[in-house]
Amino acid sequence: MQLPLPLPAQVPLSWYLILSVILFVTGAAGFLLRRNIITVFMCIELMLNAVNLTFIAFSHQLKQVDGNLFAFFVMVVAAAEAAVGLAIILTVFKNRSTLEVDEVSSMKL
Amino acid sequence: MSDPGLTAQLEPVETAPGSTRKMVLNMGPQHPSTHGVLRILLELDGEIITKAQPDIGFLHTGIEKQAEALGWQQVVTLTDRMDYLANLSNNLAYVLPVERLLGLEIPAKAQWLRVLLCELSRINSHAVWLGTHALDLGAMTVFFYCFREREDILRLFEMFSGQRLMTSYIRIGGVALEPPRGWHAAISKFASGLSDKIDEYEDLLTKNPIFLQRTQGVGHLSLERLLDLGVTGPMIRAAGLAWDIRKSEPYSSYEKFDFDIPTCTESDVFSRFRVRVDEMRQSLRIVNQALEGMPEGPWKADAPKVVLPDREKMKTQMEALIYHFKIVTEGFRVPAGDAYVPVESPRGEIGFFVASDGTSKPLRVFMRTPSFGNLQSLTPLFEGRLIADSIASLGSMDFVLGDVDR
Amino acid sequence: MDFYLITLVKMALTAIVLLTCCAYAVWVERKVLAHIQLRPGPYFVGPHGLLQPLADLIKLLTKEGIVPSHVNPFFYLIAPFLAVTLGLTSIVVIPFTPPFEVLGHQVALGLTDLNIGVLFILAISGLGVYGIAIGGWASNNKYSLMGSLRSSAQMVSYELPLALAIAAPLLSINSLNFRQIVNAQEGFAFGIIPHWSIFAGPVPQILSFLIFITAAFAETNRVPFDLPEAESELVAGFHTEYSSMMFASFFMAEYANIITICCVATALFLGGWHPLWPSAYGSDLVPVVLLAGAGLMLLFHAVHAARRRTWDRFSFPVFGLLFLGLAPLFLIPVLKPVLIPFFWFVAKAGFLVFVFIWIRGTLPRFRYDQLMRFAWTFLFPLAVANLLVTGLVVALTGN
Amino acid sequence: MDALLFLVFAAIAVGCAINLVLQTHPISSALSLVGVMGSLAVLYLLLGGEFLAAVQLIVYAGAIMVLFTFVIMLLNAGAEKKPSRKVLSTAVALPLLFTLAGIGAYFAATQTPSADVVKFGAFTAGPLEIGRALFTRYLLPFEVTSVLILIAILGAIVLARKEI
Amino acid sequence: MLADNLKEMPVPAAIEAWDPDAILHSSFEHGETTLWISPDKILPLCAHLKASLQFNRLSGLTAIDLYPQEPRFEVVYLLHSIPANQRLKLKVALPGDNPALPSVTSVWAGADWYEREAFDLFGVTFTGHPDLRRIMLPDYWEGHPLRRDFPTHGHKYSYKDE
Repeated sequence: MQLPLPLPAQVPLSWYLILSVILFVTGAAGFLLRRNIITVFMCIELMLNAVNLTFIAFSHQLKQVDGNLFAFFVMVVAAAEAAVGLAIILTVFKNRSTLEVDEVSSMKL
Repeated sequence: MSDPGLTAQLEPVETAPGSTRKMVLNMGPQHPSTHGVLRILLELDGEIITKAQPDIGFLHTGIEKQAEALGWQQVVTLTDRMDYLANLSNNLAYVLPVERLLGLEIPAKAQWLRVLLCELSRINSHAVWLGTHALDLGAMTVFFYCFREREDILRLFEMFSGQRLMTSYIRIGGVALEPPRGWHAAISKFASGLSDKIDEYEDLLTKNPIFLQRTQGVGHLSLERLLDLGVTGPMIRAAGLAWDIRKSEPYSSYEKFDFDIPTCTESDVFSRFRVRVDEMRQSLRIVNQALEGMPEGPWKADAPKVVLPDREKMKTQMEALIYHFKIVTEGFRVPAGDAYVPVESPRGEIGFFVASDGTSKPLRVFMRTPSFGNLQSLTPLFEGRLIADSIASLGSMDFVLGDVDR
Repeated sequence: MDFYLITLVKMALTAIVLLTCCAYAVWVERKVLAHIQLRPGPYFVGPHGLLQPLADLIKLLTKEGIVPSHVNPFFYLIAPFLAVTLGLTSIVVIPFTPPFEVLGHQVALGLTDLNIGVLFILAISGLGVYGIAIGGWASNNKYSLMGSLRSSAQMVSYELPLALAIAAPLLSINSLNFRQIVNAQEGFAFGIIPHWSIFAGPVPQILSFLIFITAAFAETNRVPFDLPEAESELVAGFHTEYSSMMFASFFMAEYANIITICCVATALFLGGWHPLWPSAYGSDLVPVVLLAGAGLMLLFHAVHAARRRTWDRFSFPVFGLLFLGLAPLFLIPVLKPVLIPFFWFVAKAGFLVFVFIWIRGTLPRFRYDQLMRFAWTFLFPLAVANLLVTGLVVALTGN
Repeated sequence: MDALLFLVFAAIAVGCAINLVLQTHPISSALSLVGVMGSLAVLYLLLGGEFLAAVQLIVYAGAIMVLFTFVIMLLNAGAEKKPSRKVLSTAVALPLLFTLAGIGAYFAATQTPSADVVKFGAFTAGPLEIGRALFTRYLLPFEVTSVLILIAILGAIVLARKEI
Repeated sequence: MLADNLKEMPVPAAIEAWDPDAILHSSFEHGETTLWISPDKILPLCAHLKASLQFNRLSGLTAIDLYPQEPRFEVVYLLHSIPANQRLKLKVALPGDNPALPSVTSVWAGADWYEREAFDLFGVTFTGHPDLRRIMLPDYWEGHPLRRDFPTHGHKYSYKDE
C-alpha cells in the first residue's frame, strides 16, 4: 500500500528511542516542576513507561525476549510502588491535609 | 420543615489535621427511598453516617386546622388523606372518640364490617410496605407481586365505597353505605387465595441469603429505647413486646376475634419483616372469622339525630326528612368534653384526641399518628451505621409521610 | 488496501449489529422482567412492543442533552463516549462461527482473530471502569461521586476472580486465541457428553464457570451487584446527572458489556459454536424444529386468536410465515456450515443473557461491604484454589 | 502503514505526556497518563511485544491508574493553587532538560545503525515466549518480585490503617 | 383535688399521695381519667409517673386553644402504661400571653417532636427542650396556625396576589 506522505514504509529503531527520550524528559520536567504529590508520582510512572519503551524496542532489535521481561518486571515493581506510594500519600493527606510537596518537607508535624 | 439554612446548623465540617473530612449529604426531599418527601441531612464519614437530622413538614397540609372548620361527619374525609395506605384505620380512629362523646351504640354488623375492612387495609398496607421495602433492597419482583394483592384489595374497597383509595367508608354511627351485593363472595375469593400469595413472598425473601445479610442484625434498637422514643406497632412487637391495642384495649368488638400477636425478639430489620408478614396471616385469620360470623342486623346506629336516614324513609316520612335536613345543613352537635381512643393501625397506635365545645364543629382534633412517633427513631437508627443499612432501617420503620406531616 | 477496506466494513457492520442487539437486549430484558413480574411490559409501540427500542432511540436522540452548570464539561462529555467505545470494542475478538468458504475466500463471522484475545478482553474490560469513574466524578454530585468510587473499587476487585476464573480452563486448552479455545472444545466424551470446558478436560471447569459468571455480574454492574447505581441509596449513581444520548450511551455500554461477557463465557466455557449433542443424533435439526414450531404456533394463534389486538392480526401471520420461511434455510447444504454453528453460539450466549435478566428479577442487592467481602474472602480464594487444583492436575496428567 | 501508525500514536503519546505536565488538575493529568499508556501499548504491539501490550493495559492502565484516579477522587484533590515553581528555577531547569533530551536524541539517532528498521511481525514476544523465559531463566527474579508485591501489600495495609 | 369517682382508682390516688398540690382538679368521663396539673408540677410529676407508676410511654402531647377564654391554652399529655394497661390524660392550663412549660423530653425522649409541634402550631414554649425549632412550617413562617385567631384560609395571602 502506498502512503500519501513521503514516509519510509518501516520506522527506524532510533525513532522509538527518540520518542522514549522525549517522554522521559517530559516526565522529568514534570517531576521537577509540579507541586502536587500525586502528579509528581504520575510523572515517575511516565518516566518508567519511557524506559519500558526502550527495553521493548531493543528487545525487538536484538530479537530476544529479555527486553520484554525487563519491562514486565518494571511494571510489576511499578504496581508495588503505586500501592505503597498511594498508601503513603493517603496517610500524608490524612495527617497534613495537603498534597503540596513543599509543605510536606519536614519530617515531623 | 426548614429553609435551606438548616445545613449551616450542622457543626462545621472538620478539616483539622488528623481528622478525615466529612461530607454532608442532603438526602431528599426527592429521593427514591425516602418514601415521600422526607428530607434527611446526613453527615458522612466515608459510607458511615455520623449524624442524621430528619426534616419533615413538606407534606403538611394543615388537616388539624381544616378539621376545626368542618362539621363532625365531614372530618372523616380528611382522615383518609393522612395515612393513605391505612385509611380505614384512620376513619375508625376518628369515629370512635366521637361516638364515645356522643354515647352512640354501634350495631354489631357495623362493628364487624369495620373490623373486616380494617384488617383488609392492614393487609394492603403491609403488602405495600413489603413491596417497597424489598424494592429498596433491590428485589424488584416482590414489589409487583405485592401490588397484585393491593390491586385486589383496592377493588374490594371500590366495591364497598365506590372509591379505591379515599374510601371514607367508616362514618360516625356506622358505615357509609350498605354492603354491596356479592361482597361476601368477593372477599371470600380473595381471602382463600391470599395465604398462598403470602407464601410466595416468603419464598422470594425469607430464605434468600442476600436478603438475610441485608436485614439480619441491621437497625437494632433496644425495646426500652423504642418505647422511650414513642415508637409503636410492629417495631415494638419485633423488639419482643407483645403489645397490640386490639388485644390490650379492644375496640369495635375485636375481643370477639381469635388471633395471635406475632412477636420477635431481635429488633432488627428482618424481625420487623417477620412480624409484618405474620401479621398479614393473622389479619387473614380475622378476615376469615369476620366472614364466617358476620352478624345480621342494621349497619348503622339507631340515632336519628346523628345518622342520616335511609333514602327511602327520607322520601316517605316527614320526621326523617326533617332530620335529614338538619343533619345536612347544620350537622349534629356533640356534647362538650374530650376523648381519646387508641386504635391499632398497620403502623402502630393511631388515636384522635377529639375535643368538643358542644357545637357542630370540633374544637380540636389532634391526631396521634403512628408514623410521627415511629419516625423519631430515625436519628438513633441512622447514626453510626452504613448508608446502605440506613436505607434498610428506613424502610423497616414503615412510615407514610402524609401520616407524619398531616 | 483491500484488507483495510474489508476491516472497516466489518467494523461498521459489527458496530451496527451489536448496537441493534443492545437495543433489543433492552427490549428482551423489559419483556422477560415484565413477565416474571406479572405485567405485560412494552406492547404499545409495534407488535409486542418490538419497535420500542426505535421509539426509545428517537426519544433519547431528540431530548436535550443537559450539561449542568456545575460539572466539568470536558470530562462530563467524554465519559459516556469512553464507556460506549470501550463497551463496543471488546466484541472484536470473539469468533462466532468456524471459517467457511465464500466464493473461494476463507471467511468467518467475527472481526479479528487475535493471538492474545483473552488478554485483550481483560485489558478492555479493565479500562471500562474509566467511563463510569470519570462520569461520576465530572458530574460534581455527591451521589454520582459515591457511585463512581464504589464502581471503581468493585470493578478492580472483581477483575481478579474474573481473570483467575478465565485462567483455569486455559491451562488445559493452552491458548489465548478464542478460535483455538473453541476448537479445543470440539468432540464428545462417550459420544454424547460435549467436550466443553465446563464438562471435560482433566478438571471440569464448572466451578470456574460459576465464578466467572458471578464476577461478570459485578463487572457489568448488574443485580445483585448493581451498587454503583443502587437507586434506593444513590438515586442513579454515576449517571444521576446524565440525560438524553449521554445517558443512553451508558445504558448501551452496559448492555454491550453484558453481551460481550456472555459471548466470552460461551466461547470459553460452553464450547462456542459446538452443538449440545452430536449432529449424528440430530442436533442440526434443533433450529429447524424450533423455528418451524414457532412459526406454526404463531399461525395457529393467528387463526384461533384468544384475544385480538390490532397488531396481532398482522404480526402473527407475518412472523409465523417468516419463521416458517427461515426454518428451511438451516437445511440448505451451502448455508448449513454457517448457520448451524452460528445458531448454537447465539443460543448459548442468548441463554446467558436470559440468566442475567432472570437473576435481576429474583435477587435483592448486596450491601457494599458485603460485596467487597464476598469478592475478597470468598470468590478470590475459591478461584485461586480452583486454579491451583487445575494446574496440579494438568501438570500431573499432561505431557 | 507502520510508519503512519507509529507517527500517530507517538504524537498522541507526546501530546498526552505534555498535557500531563501542563494540566493543573490531577484528574486531567491521570487521564493524560492513561492516554500515554494506551498509545504506548499500541507501539509495543508494533514492536512485537503482544503480551506486554496487553499487560500494559491490564496492569498499568486498568489497575495502577484506576488506583490513582480512585485516590484522587477519594481525597477530592483540587487543582494546584500555585501553578508551578519559581520562574528562575523553571528558567534554569527547562533548558537543561531540553539539552538532556537533545543529547539523548542525538545519541539515539547516531549510535543506532539507520538500516535497523522495526519490522512488524519480524519478532513476536507472545505469552508463550514470555512464559517460557519467565519460568526458566528468570525464575528467581520472578519469585523475588512476588515477594516484593507481598511486602508492598503488607506495607500498603499497614499505612492505610486508621490509627496512623 | 380528686373527683369522687376517681378516689378509688390507684393511680390518681397515688399522685394525690405523692403531692397533694399537684392535681388542681380532675374528672372521669367516658372511662377516661383527666387530671389538671399545675404548670410548675408537671415535670416532676411526669418523672414520678415514669419512675414509680410504670407510665413508660408518652402517647402524645398537644395543646387546645380555648380562645377567647382565659387561661387560653390547655396542654394535653396522653400517657400510657403498657405493663398496667392504663391510660391517663394530664392537662395543664396556660395563659394566653407567653405560654411556657418545662419540657418533658428528659423523661420521655419521644416528647421531642410533639413539643416542637406544639411550639410550631400553638406557640407554646417548652423550656429546657434541646432543639426547639419549627417542625412542620418553614422557619420564616409568622404566627401559629392552630391558634383559633389564625384564619383557616391563612393570613397575608389572598388569591388576588397571584
